[in-house]
Amino acid sequence: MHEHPNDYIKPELMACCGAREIRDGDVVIVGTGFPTISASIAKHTHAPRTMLMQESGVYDARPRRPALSVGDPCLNPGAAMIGGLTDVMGMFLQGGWVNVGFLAGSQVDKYGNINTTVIGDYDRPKSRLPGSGGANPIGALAQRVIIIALHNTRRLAEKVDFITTPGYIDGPGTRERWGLPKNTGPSLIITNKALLRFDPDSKEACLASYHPGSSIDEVVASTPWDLKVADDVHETEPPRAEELKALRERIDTIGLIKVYEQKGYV
Amino acid sequence: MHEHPNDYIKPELMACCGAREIRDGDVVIVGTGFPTISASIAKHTHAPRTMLMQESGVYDARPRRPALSVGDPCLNPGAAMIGGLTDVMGMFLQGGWVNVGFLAGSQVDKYGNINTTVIGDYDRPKSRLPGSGGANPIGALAQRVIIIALHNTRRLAEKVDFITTPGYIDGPGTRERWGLPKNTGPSLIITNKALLRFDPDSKEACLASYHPGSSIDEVVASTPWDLKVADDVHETEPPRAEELKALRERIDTIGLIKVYEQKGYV
Amino acid sequence: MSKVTTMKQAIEAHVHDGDFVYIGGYICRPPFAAIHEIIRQRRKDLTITRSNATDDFDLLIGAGVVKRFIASFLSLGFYGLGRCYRRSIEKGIPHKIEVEEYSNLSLPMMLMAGAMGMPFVPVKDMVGTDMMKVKSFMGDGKYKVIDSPFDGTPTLLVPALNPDVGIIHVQQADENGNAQMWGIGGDCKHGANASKKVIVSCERIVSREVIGKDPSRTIVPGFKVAAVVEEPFGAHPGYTPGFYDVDFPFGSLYQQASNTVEGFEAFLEEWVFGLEDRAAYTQHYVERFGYAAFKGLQAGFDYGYPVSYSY
Amino acid sequence: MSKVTTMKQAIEAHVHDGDFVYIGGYICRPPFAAIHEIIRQRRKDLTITRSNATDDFDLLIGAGVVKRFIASFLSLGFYGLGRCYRRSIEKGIPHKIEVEEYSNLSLPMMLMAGAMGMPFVPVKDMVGTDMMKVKSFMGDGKYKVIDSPFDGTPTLLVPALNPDVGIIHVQQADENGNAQMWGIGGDCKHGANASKKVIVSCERIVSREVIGKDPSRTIVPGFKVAAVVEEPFGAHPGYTPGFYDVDFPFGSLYQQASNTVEGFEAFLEEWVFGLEDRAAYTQHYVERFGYAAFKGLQAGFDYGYPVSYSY
Repeated sequence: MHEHPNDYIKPELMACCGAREIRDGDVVIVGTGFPTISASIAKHTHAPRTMLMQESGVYDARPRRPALSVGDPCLNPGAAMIGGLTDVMGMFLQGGWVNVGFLAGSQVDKYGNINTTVIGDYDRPKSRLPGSGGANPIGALAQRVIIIALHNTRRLAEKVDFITTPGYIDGPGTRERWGLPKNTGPSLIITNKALLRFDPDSKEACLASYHPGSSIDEVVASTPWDLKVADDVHETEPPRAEELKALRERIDTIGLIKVYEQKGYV
Repeated sequence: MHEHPNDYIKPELMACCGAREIRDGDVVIVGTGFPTISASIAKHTHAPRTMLMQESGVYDARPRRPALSVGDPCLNPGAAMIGGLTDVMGMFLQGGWVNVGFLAGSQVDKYGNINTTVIGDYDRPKSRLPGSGGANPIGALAQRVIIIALHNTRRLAEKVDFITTPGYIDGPGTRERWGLPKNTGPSLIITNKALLRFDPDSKEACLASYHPGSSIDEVVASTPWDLKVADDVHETEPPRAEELKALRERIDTIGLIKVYEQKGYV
Repeated sequence: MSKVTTMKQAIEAHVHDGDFVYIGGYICRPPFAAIHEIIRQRRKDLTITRSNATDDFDLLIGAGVVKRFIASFLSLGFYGLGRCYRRSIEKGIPHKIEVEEYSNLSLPMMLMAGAMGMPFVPVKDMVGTDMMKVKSFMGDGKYKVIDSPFDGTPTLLVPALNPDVGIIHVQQADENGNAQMWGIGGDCKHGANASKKVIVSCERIVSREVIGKDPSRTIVPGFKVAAVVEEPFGAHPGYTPGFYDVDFPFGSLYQQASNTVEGFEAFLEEWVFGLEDRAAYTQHYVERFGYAAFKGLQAGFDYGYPVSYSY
Repeated sequence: MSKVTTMKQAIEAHVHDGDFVYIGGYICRPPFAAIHEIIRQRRKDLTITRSNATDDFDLLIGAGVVKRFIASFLSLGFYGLGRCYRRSIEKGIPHKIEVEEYSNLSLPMMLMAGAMGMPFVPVKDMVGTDMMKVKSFMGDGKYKVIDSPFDGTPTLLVPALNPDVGIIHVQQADENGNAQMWGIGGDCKHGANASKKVIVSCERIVSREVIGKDPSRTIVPGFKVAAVVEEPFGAHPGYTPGFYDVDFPFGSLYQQASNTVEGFEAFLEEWVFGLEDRAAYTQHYVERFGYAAFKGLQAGFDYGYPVSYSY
């Protein structure tokens, strides 16, 4: 079976959890950092035909250094296709071709809705955030959305201050009512403590597994809604040797992922 | 003043008449043959900043031989921009940037409507023609449309069998009622006998000038509707020496324009 | 994983009776090798589309593989009206096809809408003309006129098109189907991307590294492509910029042949059924017209400048 | 007729107080020379737009030239939130700008609609979220929801945008404004073509003959262009593919400076008001950071292949 080395950091575990969600041949829309690392692990392990694209218009880039934005210069040389926003966001995403999208946000709620617009009241904000960018359309149109979040009662919320990006919105049936494409929506929240999956009936994020070092009780206590626990809840599988090897030796040779520790993903 | 040599053929006169409609700086959408020759005369004489484009996606081509279609290979090398149909027909024409369009058709009626779809009944046609191609949008959206037609009672009509391309449709107010852009529509019909201009009130094509060798009576007799004659009707100015020189020595060095004589433009 | 295959296999696997097929090109890069193979495999009941159609669509109609045509235009251009198209509609030979009429603005916009996941698209042409009055197999779905909810202006909406398969011929592609094109584009990029899958025919298969040297030239990404076929001379008698010229004498030959049913059948026999693939076609061309004629079509060398995407 | 001019003259002639301005680029090819000149000329009440905004838009907002922002996103990316953007909205410093919120799908589609003469365009995002609930200066014109006349599905329509002027930075253009670009495009092509006139800033002016060697690279035709300005290093601290890299240390410098109002004002004084044009800016860059730093930004040579359009 798989070998599981012990010398990993939490962001590495999280990246491997994301990678395992990807199926061979998936078309994945990624931002910089975590999503790229996660999708690339899949490409270098069980899903070699994974294809990555960035919203800025790049498909199948071959960066020689880690990209620090979706417009990074290193995404240009060697890519298979470079167009513009209407190519990737229009032709590929709205066209229905994107299997997986990765998103993060300042707040994430139990229905997988994401806030990247404003903390506090929209008109008199405590903090003005960047806005949607590509997040809303990715949340609306990608078949499976993987959300990265810090697990605490500030970043997770019963209800976000502002729904920038749709998860299941108000719960069952809401996406359908708004005419969002069938079989789309968030599939997983990866936090630094656990994996939360969405109940097919209630559309609420439920505890699927807790990471090594955490526990069901700790996760429930850190979640600001009445977190349901899956019947088959278990400990998250730690990074596999081959996943870590791909991550460290082929994808992120400069240890960019350690930035996430500084951001609190511990 | 202008010198007017006598050794011209009718299609040359017609091409010069078209050229004189073009103002310096006009963006002109052309098909092959006559329109290109006509617009190019303008570019080589009074309107050097005339810019030509073809519906296939080509802007400011520099063909080294006469193009025989809007997709001709000779339109590629040296053009200033090559895109696709949505660039020229969408961004430039529908975007409102085209000043002049040239059109021809199997039938043209008194309101400048053009038929390139079918002779006879649509469902049981005597003759199935090519269809709209770029004609309908050019007729709908170019600011000034110049129509080329054979002057006889078969090619001119009180009412075309099928309106493929809108002139003034049913007369005054119809274009406006359909929401076609303001200040668009046919401005001139150039035939082998005369120039017909559209009355600003009735929107009917009226006799503006008769070509040398023709007469008011001949033109009226060859026109299948009750042709109104302009107050200032006069003989058409023959080709100027510099127009003929540009046509023969710079634009159409192989005498392609003579084809129009074989087509009846005599 | 390579998608490289033969045209025979590509058409067998991906073009089925009754399919809705987008076929790119207009004199520039028509995928004639694929078109001949569709006829050779005697597909039937196809719905075909593209803006500006010419000898290639006339051939498909004459060969009887077409049931429906979403059209903006069909003629032989310099050589006059499409003979097979006329015979089909005027005389029902080999059968009467159904035609849905659009224009060279509306139809490319409908393919663009299909490519971009838009359900419909507003256009400013067609209104007020008899183009509005004739509706064929698309019925009330041909278009809708609404009052714009923004300013009340009557606005024509035309529906998105999403063909079952798109077929294009380009200068180069890699084995995954990343397809690169330059020169007159027609509605190729949108037509291919609107399709549920794409067959890429190309003058030459290049490495992924060559594609990556100039990614802004790519018009279709590999993930949309089902099959890649290297078919040099694959657009003849049309042309491919940088590779070969349009074949005017062959256009005349087709005009003459298609003037009569017998002539057209003989043409099909000689140039389609009698030849197993594009290599045999090219050999037949050289034998029939001589190497000098073949050589005369080859493009001159007039190369531009390389660019760098480096940082 | 040459349209080549200086940035000073181009902005004086073509960007007016109260104008609606499209500004292209996103790290890749932001027209910073033009942006600095707009600030230097103390324009006011501008409405600005583009999908994905970063330090360039933050700078314009902090400098007080902006009244309204048709937005999808603004942050300093790697360097966190836009400081000036936050101060404007949270504290009204220098004044509170009005923001109309869209996404990186809707906004580029609205520019595409503007470029293509479409009055509006259907999009599939935004629905169901608070993006629908916040409306600013566009009011009820921000969007409309209709039942599709084709199938009754609720469909979101967003309006076309047609800025008064579009400003882009590209690799090369000729003196008439035919502008060629490669690499990440963002919404540049549609944004520029949606605008009533275009200012083209470029790394190098080339001859019409060079443009004609590769016409498929052209994104804006000369007839739309009002002014052409050769501005080498004109996108710094952003990058231009094939010319120079993004300047990460400078991004950090801007982050630090813009942390406070005083720091931001000092930055403006040093890098905008204190320098008369991009040549002076570049000289100041070399003097301040050293030639080695400047040289370190210059792009490597990694040229691709030329192609031929011949026949």
